[in-house]
Amino acid sequence: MVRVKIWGSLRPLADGQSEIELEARTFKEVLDQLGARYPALRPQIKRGVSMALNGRIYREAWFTKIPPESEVVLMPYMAGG
Amino acid sequence: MKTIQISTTVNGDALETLCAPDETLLDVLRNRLGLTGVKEGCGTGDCGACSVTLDGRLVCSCLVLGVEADGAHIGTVEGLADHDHLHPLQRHFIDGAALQCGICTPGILVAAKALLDRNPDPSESEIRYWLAGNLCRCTGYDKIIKAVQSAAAEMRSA
Amino acid sequence: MRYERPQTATQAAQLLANEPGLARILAGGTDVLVQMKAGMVTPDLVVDIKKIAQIGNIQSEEGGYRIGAAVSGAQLGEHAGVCAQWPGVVEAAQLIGSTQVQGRATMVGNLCNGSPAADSVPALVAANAVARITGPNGTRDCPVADIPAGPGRTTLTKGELITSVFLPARPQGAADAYLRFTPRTEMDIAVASAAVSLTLDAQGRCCEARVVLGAVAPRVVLVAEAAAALIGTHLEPPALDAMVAACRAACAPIDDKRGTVAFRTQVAGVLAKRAAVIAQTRAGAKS
Amino acid sequence: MAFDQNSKRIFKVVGSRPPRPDGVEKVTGRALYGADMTAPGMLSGAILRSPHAHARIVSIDTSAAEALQGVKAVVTSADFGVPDDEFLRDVQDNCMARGKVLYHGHALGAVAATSAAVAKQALALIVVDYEILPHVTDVDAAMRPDAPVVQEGRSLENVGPGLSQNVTSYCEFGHGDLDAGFDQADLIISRSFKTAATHQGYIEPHACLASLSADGRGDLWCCTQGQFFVRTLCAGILGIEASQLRVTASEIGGGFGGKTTVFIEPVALTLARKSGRPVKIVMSREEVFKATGPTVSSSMDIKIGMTREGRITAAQAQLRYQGGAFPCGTVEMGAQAAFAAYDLAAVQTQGWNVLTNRPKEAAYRAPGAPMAIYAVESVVDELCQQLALDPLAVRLMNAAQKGTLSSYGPTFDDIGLRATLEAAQAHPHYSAPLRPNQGRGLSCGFWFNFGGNTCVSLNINTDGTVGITEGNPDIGGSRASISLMAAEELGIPYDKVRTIVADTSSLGYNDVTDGSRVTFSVGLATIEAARSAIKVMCGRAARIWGIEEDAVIWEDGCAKPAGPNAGAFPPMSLAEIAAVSANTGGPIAGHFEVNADGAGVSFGVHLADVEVDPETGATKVLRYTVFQDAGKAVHPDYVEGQMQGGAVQGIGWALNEEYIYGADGRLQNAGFLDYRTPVASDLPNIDTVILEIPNPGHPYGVRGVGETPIVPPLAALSNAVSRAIGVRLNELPMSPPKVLGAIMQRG
Repeated sequence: MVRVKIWGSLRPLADGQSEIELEARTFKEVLDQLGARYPALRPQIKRGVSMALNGRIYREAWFTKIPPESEVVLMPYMAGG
Repeated sequence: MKTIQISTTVNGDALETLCAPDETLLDVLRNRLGLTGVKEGCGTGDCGACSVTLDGRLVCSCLVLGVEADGAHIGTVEGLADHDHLHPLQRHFIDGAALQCGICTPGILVAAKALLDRNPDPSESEIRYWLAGNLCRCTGYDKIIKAVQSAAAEMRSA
Repeated sequence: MRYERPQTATQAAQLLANEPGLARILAGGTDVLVQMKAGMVTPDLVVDIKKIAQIGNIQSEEGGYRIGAAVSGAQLGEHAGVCAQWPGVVEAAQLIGSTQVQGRATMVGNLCNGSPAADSVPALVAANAVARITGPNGTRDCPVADIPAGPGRTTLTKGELITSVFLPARPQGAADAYLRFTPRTEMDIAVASAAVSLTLDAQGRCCEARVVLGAVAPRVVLVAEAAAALIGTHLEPPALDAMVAACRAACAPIDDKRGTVAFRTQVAGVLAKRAAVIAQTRAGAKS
Repeated sequence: MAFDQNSKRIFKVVGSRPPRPDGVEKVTGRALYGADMTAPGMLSGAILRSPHAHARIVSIDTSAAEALQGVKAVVTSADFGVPDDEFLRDVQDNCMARGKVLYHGHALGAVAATSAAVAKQALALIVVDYEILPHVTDVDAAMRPDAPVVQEGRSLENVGPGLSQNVTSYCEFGHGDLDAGFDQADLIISRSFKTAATHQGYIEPHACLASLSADGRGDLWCCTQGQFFVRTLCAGILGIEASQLRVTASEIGGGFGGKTTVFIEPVALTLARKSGRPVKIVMSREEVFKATGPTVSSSMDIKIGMTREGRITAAQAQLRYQGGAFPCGTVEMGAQAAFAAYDLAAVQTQGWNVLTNRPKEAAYRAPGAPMAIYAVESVVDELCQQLALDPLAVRLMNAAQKGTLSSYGPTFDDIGLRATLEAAQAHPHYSAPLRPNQGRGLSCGFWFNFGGNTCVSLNINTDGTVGITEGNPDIGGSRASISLMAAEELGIPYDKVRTIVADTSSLGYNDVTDGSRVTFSVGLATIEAARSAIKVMCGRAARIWGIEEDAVIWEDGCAKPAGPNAGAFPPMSLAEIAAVSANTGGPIAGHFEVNADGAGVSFGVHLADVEVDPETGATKVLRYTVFQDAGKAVHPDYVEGQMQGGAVQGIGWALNEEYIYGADGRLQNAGFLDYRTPVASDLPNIDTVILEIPNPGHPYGVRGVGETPIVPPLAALSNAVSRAIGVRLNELPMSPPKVLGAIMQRG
């Protein structure tokens, strides 16, 4: 069981929740389950989301393993200059 | 537009070329004489990347017509090193990390040499004002100024 | 475009007079080449005047100096005599552009470009400089003050070219100064500028003055009231305040990307005051 | 890739300052940049640009241009397809307007001719019939429901009602109870801020040379921060396969984020395809300003509450960014970065991205962060002033650290902010005396830093030297840093390594040189590639010695038996192993491919002293010091160079740089004369203090350093000027008329 924190403007698309509990072992499972449970999140997931796992940002890596008790935070996909 | 033949001396070599009357010296050097070390950053005299010497005077080659080079002596970055022996300014720019992207470097080296030819011991402020016409966007100028100072010190002690 | 390099001023005047299309004079080229690059002008004829005899020289004349039209700012700054006699004119000329531009740009070009923000023009007007003009009908002299006609325009007629400007002799105790305001320290166009030329008598009292502003009106402004405020004083604070007020009253600037009316007016007064004090110090040192 | 836990290691070459490998080429003028390449039969390309801010293209008549002697091809949007992918379509439409021109300078046609002069002449012969439309260039004006609409139908589902269609997206971040937080405050300050759009200002204009033959094979030479991304975009726009387009990155004359996309490359390729000849396009400086990406301009509201002791109780930011005529995602980054330096119980940031009739924004060093952090740091400074608190002590009291729940969601791992603040506090600069009309400003800065897709190939040559092939253009000395890390790992001298930047056919995909990623990601991949080559070399030594492979270790550039039990063999150097590689199994190489994560966030602190002329409003920077955590400075000269260069770009942003639009929507200062980047005489030396708090995500502890330095100068300068003149300033740039106006209002 992981608790996934989502950012403020996604909350209305996820029944107003700021944290969502999921059974997910990888980043991809997080994305798949979020999209399945809250179809309104799919456009943003398609545009790009990154995952901060225990403070470290993973931009794309689907198979990043999520250990139990991890802090999982969704972030918009970002690029620098 | 009818081209004009000009005879000019570039870095000590006597050269002949044709150019259109409205062609700049910058374009003649780059496109007709293959001296692409002379860079174009603005074409309006505001960035100094195209700096060369014209009969010993530091100028922006984008603000000189090619035809004006007829009978003149031009100095470019390609003439700074003596074969494989780098000019002290060139060495100090490398050793002092005074270049990052390097696009402004040829113009700054030519300008700095023109300064040291006149004033072997310039103050920091004199270097900064002399080089004010040479824009650099990477370095914040700090290491450039220091490299000119250390090259000047070496040249004075030589 | 044709390129011509005449040997005499008369030939140059004839070339210019006879050209049916657009003709441009090339001395330093630091304005005309920029205009060509931007597509603002597409000349049919460019007349390079640098091969004309004496046009690249500085000559002593009647205690003053005659500055050839092709003398660059760098060359002017290397002339000890002019620097000593007309430091304000030299510092104005040397503010035109970068070191690279200094290697080419001329005061006469700066004048003929017709910009209200030209750096050397206020200093030349303050100096009472006189332009020598060659045209199809011969040679004439004209005060520099009467050359600008408005932004980008001069009073020169077709076929005329300025071959030199004359800086007159200076009495004891006379000096000038020029200041401009730019957002950067270099590589900028004056947002406002001021030139002051004055003469101090043996007691250090100002007995003669010319105060000139740039970039605050369509043409360079000679502010007689500002000069009057200085004459007869030691440039004490009330005199300077009166001069500043006169300067600001003479400003008729525009709002543009380089500055606002309010800013230009305010700063023109500040610059005039500072330039007057510098000129006074220089004059005092010389008397 | 984790930090090597044995990394109490003493580095032998990492941390030294050897000459860069491209130095001689660059000081002699031999280095080849975008505009320096030619090809036989090459044509000159030129682009027709809109004189209007917003207009419908009723018709374009190219017949006269086509008829001109020497013209070989004329193209308009009709010569391009319409990509299905929205992002790609936007990129293409920005390169060549379709239906409407959206900003002054927007491209709408192009010619290829036998000379630049003929091409220019031909442009003048293209006849365009425009229907001029109302335009909008200001962000606040563009958000109003009655604003002229730049593009229809581009708003995302997250934009609330009551706003113009120009608002393309909305975002919100934060945590905690704001109302409760503000209730605990002794002082709450709310302020509104504006910042102007600024340009990256690289000295090299965009340039490229394209060829595309009848069989569909193409070559493109261009100055770019990412040749692979250029290939993706151009192949997509041209409808050709990636394998058929080889893109070679020239030396690059600065980018700072502005060369992370394409402007002229698809146009040159299209002209090359149509003409059957190579086509070169070189932008003029005016074109660079008008039609490449500046950064966003912004309008922002900040509200922060603080206790008398200096503890921040709640913080709120509303950010409105205009990013030109196409949608962007820049405000998301600003909104996440705004309060990153602070440990806050209650924080909320909201952001809106807005379309205007301006060129599409492009990334510029820490995109989105500088303006947001400028506004936040200004309010924090004003709170300190009003509560008579030391601004550095207040930052330390509120500083984020390991374990802090960040304002954008995740909990921070090891970060160097506190150490950086402490270094600033201890530095003589912070306590140096100030005179009248002088002020000292302080600001924190932050950037996320990224890793990304990276490939490195490392070849052990038979003479004992090493070649490294990587795929990221070298902007600030990265070839030197990469060579240093390879030399370190292999245990050989730096000058035995040569690193080159490969074209797109020679290596797998590499992300653009952005996000401060190259020293981190390419360095990491280089270390791993070296380790895999070392494994091969140990294996070769094991075979030569006839012992087990795992009984061989690598130390000081040599294979050695792991211990006395492994046998007594003299060490074999890399050169010795390489010399016999043909006999022991063939060439030796290592390679590594990764989508790197773990770049680790970056913090910096800047101190600025200024003097303001009270009669003219002119600001002179007297002293400037940058403090930044580099994790591990691989080549300290180039770390300092990033810190100094970024700081000076930020100083320019703070004082004089801005895009100036007239009422007609036209850009008024498309040149270096009136777009005022700092010149050498405007500046003091920029002092630097590098801190090294290892990044847990890199074997050597490296952290990206390139972007953070542009963030703090905006507020550091604004706080310094505000303190010098005794009036708070809330708008950038702080050009002299604004500063003098504030002084005169103060009286």
